[in-house]
Amino acid sequence: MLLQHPLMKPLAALFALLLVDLIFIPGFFHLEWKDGHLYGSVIDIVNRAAPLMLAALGMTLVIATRGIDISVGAVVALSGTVAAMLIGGTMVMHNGVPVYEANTPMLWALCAAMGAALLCGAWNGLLVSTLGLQPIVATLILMVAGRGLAQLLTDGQIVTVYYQPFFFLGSGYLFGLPFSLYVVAAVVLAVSLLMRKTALGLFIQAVGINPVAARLAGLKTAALIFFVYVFCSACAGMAGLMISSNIKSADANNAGLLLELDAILAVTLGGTSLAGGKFSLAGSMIGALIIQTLTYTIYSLGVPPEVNMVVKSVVVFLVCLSQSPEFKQIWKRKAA
Amino acid sequence: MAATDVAPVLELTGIHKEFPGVKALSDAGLRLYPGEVHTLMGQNGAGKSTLIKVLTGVYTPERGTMLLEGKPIRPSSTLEAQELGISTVYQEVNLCPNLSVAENIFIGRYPRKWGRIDWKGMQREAARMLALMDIDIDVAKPLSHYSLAVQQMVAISRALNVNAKVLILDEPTSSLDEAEVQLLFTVLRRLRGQGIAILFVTHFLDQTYAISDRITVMRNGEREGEYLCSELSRIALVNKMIGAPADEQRAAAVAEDAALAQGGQAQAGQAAAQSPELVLEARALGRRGALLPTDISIRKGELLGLCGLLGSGRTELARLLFGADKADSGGITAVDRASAAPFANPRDAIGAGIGFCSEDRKHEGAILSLSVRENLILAMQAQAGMLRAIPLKRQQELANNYVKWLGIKTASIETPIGSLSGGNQQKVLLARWLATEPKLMILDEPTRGIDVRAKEEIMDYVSALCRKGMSILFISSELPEVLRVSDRMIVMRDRKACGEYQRGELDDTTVLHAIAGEAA
Amino acid sequence: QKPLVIGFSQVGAESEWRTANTASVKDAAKKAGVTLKFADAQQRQENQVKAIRSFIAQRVDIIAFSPVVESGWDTVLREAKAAKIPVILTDRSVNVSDPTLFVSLIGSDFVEEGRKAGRWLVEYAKKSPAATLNIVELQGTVGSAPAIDRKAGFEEIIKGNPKLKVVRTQTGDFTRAKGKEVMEAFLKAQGKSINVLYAHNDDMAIGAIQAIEEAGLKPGKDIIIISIDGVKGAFEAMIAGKLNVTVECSPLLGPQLMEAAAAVKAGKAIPKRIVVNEGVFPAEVAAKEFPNRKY
Amino acid sequence: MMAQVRGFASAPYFTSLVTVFLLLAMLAAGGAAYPGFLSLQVVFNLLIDNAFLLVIAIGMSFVILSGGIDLSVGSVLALATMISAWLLRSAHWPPVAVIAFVLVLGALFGAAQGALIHYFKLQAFIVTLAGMFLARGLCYLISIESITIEDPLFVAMSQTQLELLGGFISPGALIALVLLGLAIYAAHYTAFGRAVYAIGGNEQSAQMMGLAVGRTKVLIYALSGLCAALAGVLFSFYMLSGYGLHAQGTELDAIAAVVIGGTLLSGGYGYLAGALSGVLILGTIQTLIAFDGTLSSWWTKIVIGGLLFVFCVVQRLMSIGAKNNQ
Ligand SMILES: Nc1ncnc2c1ncn2[C@@H]1O[C@H](COP(=O)(O)OP(=O)(O)OP(=O)(O)O)[C@@H](O)[C@H]1O
Ligand SMILES: Nc1ncnc2c1ncn2[C@@H]1O[C@H](COP(=O)(O)OP(=O)(O)OP(=O)(O)O)[C@@H](O)[C@H]1O
Ligand SMILES: [Mg+2]
Ligand SMILES: [Mg+2]
Repeated sequence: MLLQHPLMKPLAALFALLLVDLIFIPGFFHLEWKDGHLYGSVIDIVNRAAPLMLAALGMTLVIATRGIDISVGAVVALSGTVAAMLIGGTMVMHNGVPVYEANTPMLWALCAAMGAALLCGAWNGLLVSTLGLQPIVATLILMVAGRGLAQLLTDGQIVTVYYQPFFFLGSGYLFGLPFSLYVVAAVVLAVSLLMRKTALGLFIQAVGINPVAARLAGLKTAALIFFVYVFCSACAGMAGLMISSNIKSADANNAGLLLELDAILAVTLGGTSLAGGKFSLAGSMIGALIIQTLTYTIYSLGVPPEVNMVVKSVVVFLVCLSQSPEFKQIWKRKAA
Repeated sequence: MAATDVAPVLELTGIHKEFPGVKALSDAGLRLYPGEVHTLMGQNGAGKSTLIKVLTGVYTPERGTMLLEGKPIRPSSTLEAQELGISTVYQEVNLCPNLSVAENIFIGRYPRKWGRIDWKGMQREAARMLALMDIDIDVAKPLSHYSLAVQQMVAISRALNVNAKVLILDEPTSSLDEAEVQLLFTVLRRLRGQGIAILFVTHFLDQTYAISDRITVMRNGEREGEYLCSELSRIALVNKMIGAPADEQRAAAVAEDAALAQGGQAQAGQAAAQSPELVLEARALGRRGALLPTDISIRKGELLGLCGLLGSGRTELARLLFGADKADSGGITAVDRASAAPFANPRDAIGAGIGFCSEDRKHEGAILSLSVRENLILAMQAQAGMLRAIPLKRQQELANNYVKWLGIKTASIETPIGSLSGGNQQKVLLARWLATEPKLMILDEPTRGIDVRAKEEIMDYVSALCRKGMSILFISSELPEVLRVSDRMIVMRDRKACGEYQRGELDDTTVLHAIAGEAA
Repeated sequence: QKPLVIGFSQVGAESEWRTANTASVKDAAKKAGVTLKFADAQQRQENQVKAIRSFIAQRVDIIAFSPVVESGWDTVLREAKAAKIPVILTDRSVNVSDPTLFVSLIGSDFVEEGRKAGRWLVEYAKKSPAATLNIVELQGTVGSAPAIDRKAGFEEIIKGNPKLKVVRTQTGDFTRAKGKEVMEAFLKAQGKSINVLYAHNDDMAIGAIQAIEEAGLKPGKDIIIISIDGVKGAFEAMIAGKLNVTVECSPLLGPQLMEAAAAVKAGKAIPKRIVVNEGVFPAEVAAKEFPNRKY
Repeated sequence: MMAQVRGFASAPYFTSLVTVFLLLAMLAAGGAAYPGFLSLQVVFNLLIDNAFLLVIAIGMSFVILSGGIDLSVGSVLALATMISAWLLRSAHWPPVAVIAFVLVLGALFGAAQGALIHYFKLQAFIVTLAGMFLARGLCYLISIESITIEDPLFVAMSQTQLELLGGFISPGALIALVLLGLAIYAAHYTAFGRAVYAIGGNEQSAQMMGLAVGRTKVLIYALSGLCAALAGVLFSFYMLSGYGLHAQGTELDAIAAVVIGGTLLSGGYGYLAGALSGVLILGTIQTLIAFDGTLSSWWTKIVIGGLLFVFCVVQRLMSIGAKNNQ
């Protein structure tokens, strides 16, 4: 019965990957206590996967309404840039000792960054829900222009942040675990609670599966669609903060580049259909972990860089095939 | 009439088909002779559609043999079945809404000219075929442009267009009205004369007796028996379908009611009909291209029937009243409502206590991959608002109650609605709106695809609600049904209301004349 | 007299280096009173070709561009030649069958940069007491010219030295985030055995420095770090003692480009290859050099 | 008269007409703003520079019309250039054989993706995304550097200028236009084309109506792969090189072109000719920016986004207006 659970397949794929790591990478699961926190490959993976998990979380809801948001990477760049610019500050040399100050109080800066992300979401949401543009073109606009805006703000330069407390978000530790993990957990928890305690999940699915019927049943379809895009951008905004905090700078040119593709991949690997409807938050989280584990495995195995992509694609094919019931049937028929 | 010494063209025996949690067919079977119309009957969920899908390669059975002209067949796709000479109209309209009407009829076997598709010829031919059914529409327009009934006719035309040995029609008449049905029967009789074996599914006893030579009754996935139509009384037939000989009287009543059109007038909300209080009044409600300005008012506790021919604008009126389409003229006043403007969207209408059960359950009703429970509580939840989730317990209770009351045949309330039989889906959607306890309920073809007995029960239930003070706007293509239950009736013709009749004045000839637009 | 019109097709804005390059060209044009038609190709060669075609249609006086890749320029440059518009390359060269298709190339030599990095390491190895130095390499974007050339130049120099061994190489896409991510994985996989990091650009090195610090090691001491470009961030890192050396790859080609353009327009002959002055900056000179850095 | 206008506005191809109208408006605006913009050669350059994109967009149109998506096209293009270059240089194959081989390979690649999508019920997005990684990865296996093509036929194709109305176009542009003609014919007058529309309208219904859905879907992706490979060949004519980093992000351009051309991403609605207007619009936006020549890299992006926005909104509003008027 348990084996029938839809999460089993992505989980199995993740475990298979981890098994490869266990066999081929000595000390992969080795964890040690260092500088007051856990240190090891597994920690790296979850820490690195955190932004992707956030992005995938938002993407899941968008996809559930039969939409898609390809502006995630641009929003990541924008929010990271806003935060870094407001906090950043220039390094002041004081008798050869560098002193760092935040330009704007960090809280304000974070709020401004999230505000920028929410605006992006509202923009996308408006185009899709009110104007009725196709989601892919609607978000394409921001995908192109958003990164341009971020570069405009920074003049194309990488904005380095010197203000220590900001680093906590992306590379700090709490009770020995990466702080980003707690952020993700909190958001996931909040969303699952929202799904459980309110009818949001039901409504989103209804809109995704049959928008006409949903409207006739009295759902505010436009408002729901607007909401999911705002939420997706908010998640992307948080991911952007995490990424820029982690590298202590904001790189408007490259931050979050192609993150949308990874996020969509994570959602689909987690078993959510791009045709909308039924979705699985946990599945998307596992999907994100699969992707990050795979990337990390490639680095750790010493795969030559020119082979990276082939390996990645072959694994994605295998994971997908292993999830296909049709494939299993053929397998069985062969065996019989 | 098929002669028994002729070998059957098609013979199915011992068919088993199981879905997760449901045994849809167990030891089902069927014999079809060339040149007969064979009706397949059974309650909702008896397995009729499943049998047809097994036969046409949509599903693969676990067990069983299928012989076509004595040779075993096992089609693995509808394409294969078609190539074997089996042409099918499925219960849910299976056409492509984006393609033109003509293409929907001809796709897969286009007329050609110099190797390329001959569009002109195709459209001419399509128009001709539809004209046979008295449908006069622009065949170049996309199918989605037309109402469900027209779509059903297109599907039928498509099936007729094939040179088939076996023609299967799964509830083709569920949204057709009397005149269309007669036209269809004329065509079927002609085909029967050409030696084609026709398998026909319906829930209407009248139609069964009007056309069939032979009847196979199914019950709970089994073949209950095969009978010559002439040798089986209506009562006996209903009995065999229900499978409860003890319930003799009930069966008799059902058969009676279904047969006698306007006969024993059910004791609908007569008392309430006199109530002066209006629940809703629409003035000069109209929409370009759909409905000419129309007045309509509904009183509390009244059951108002709406009848007319295909495309007379009934569905459009209902949609405008509900705010599903935007009216471009007129106004709506309702109790407890400040504004007199038409409803801007369904939400407004629902807020004013209106419910609307659409005729097109596949596209406008069912949310296919959600469960029966979720489908059932959706409108209620929408009304309650997103934040006030109905507790799961309460949802289950509600769902279980309605499943019981309406006799919905489902493995559990968590089954996706898409895997229910057509009639059972319809019941769930009805329940969706009943659960919101509206002041006014608009029912557009609510009994579409529902079996005789359930129809009876639903109509009783609806009447009871009326007596409790709910008003109902009832649209049905079955004139007898409307006549039987309505307190008042409005006849529509050419996209506007053209006559109103009180209960006393109702009789079918007057109404038929009104509908057809001839002086009585 | 009408001002000189130059059509300039830039690769994109993928890195700080590139932005500084763009800024230099724009500033120089303004100073020289040149009308600059600027087009950004967003890292795609076909966009550059399109831009060059539109420059031809606009009949600019001179076309300049930093090619995304070396090959594939024959056709469009022939069109430029047919329209009698001279072409100056900046930053990278092109492979064309007919060398007269462009007048001059102003720019750095990526292979040479790799060699410089290699030479510095060889010198360092001589002084180092360790028997072998394990090197990890952070490559640029797979297939990109700087990545290929910087790798080749570096390899060429260290090949003969038995003390130097590249134990891991992986792409970091020229970005901080990827540089950090890959370095994290290297540190876990190799443990403390890494002695040297060679990064194809400063951004990746800066990302890697963070990873090294987070692993509890001292960048610049426990692991020697060599990188290329010489952007401001690299100098800051060197001042802080976290980076050992950066090989300069100057983006400030603007003034030289304007000079060359003016000369070409005036009909003067200019050299086919104009080399940009570039240095190697070890950590020791960083503090002194820092105030001079423009980007 | 009014009724005629209304009938016109409610025609199914109205959105496509709006697109064409807006394209003309954009060209006119460019002509007014920048001298030399409205020359014939600029328009021809649009075709020459975007021939490969048009070819990809044609394949993509079929995929999108069937309700699918193909993200692998850009990479398949790159792979095609790479294989061509390598076969010509290292294996010394005759150029015609190289082209035939590459086309077959592209079709097979697409067909394999289609088979995975249909027979294993995998999502097109993931399959083709993995296909995108795979094809690009295979390029690097051949070589990470770009390989120059010196084959005389390729060079000739690259440098031939076909005189036309006082300007010139390239053989590649001509091939793309011919292909467009064939594709319009296929979409409109062949059973395959109509099956594509049917599948996009409702795949399940198409299956129930007895169409060979599986075969058609495999063919659609094969066609898309073939178009991508052909685009690769045109690209090698254009660039005379094979390179693993060629045409990055082209899949998105192609999708955008198709969608802007009036085709619904959800499938079933749209016209092949829309691919041309979509491609021309993207090209015109780029040309406008190149002619302006004052935009920095980021303003370029912002302006592209802004023009896309204005374009999509106007297109949308005009369509809505037309619907309300009918
Ligand atoms: N795809 C499916 N998955 C699961 N169960 C199914 C599926 N299709 C049908 N069933 C079940 O099989 C049984 C028979 O359904 P079927 O559609 O054949 O009934 P029917 O006789 O056609 O009823 P109706 O008169 O309502 O159309 C029902 O209980 C239904 O729930
Ligand atoms: N027989 C027909 N001839 C021409 N057009 C028709 C016919 N039947 C329906 N239509 C078209 O279908 C559209 C929808 O009609 P509508 O659904 O409002 O009517 P209805 O009375 O509810 O009919 P139905 O019984 O089909 O539900 C009409 O606008 C009309 O264009
Ligand atoms: Mg049925
Ligand atoms: Mg109707």
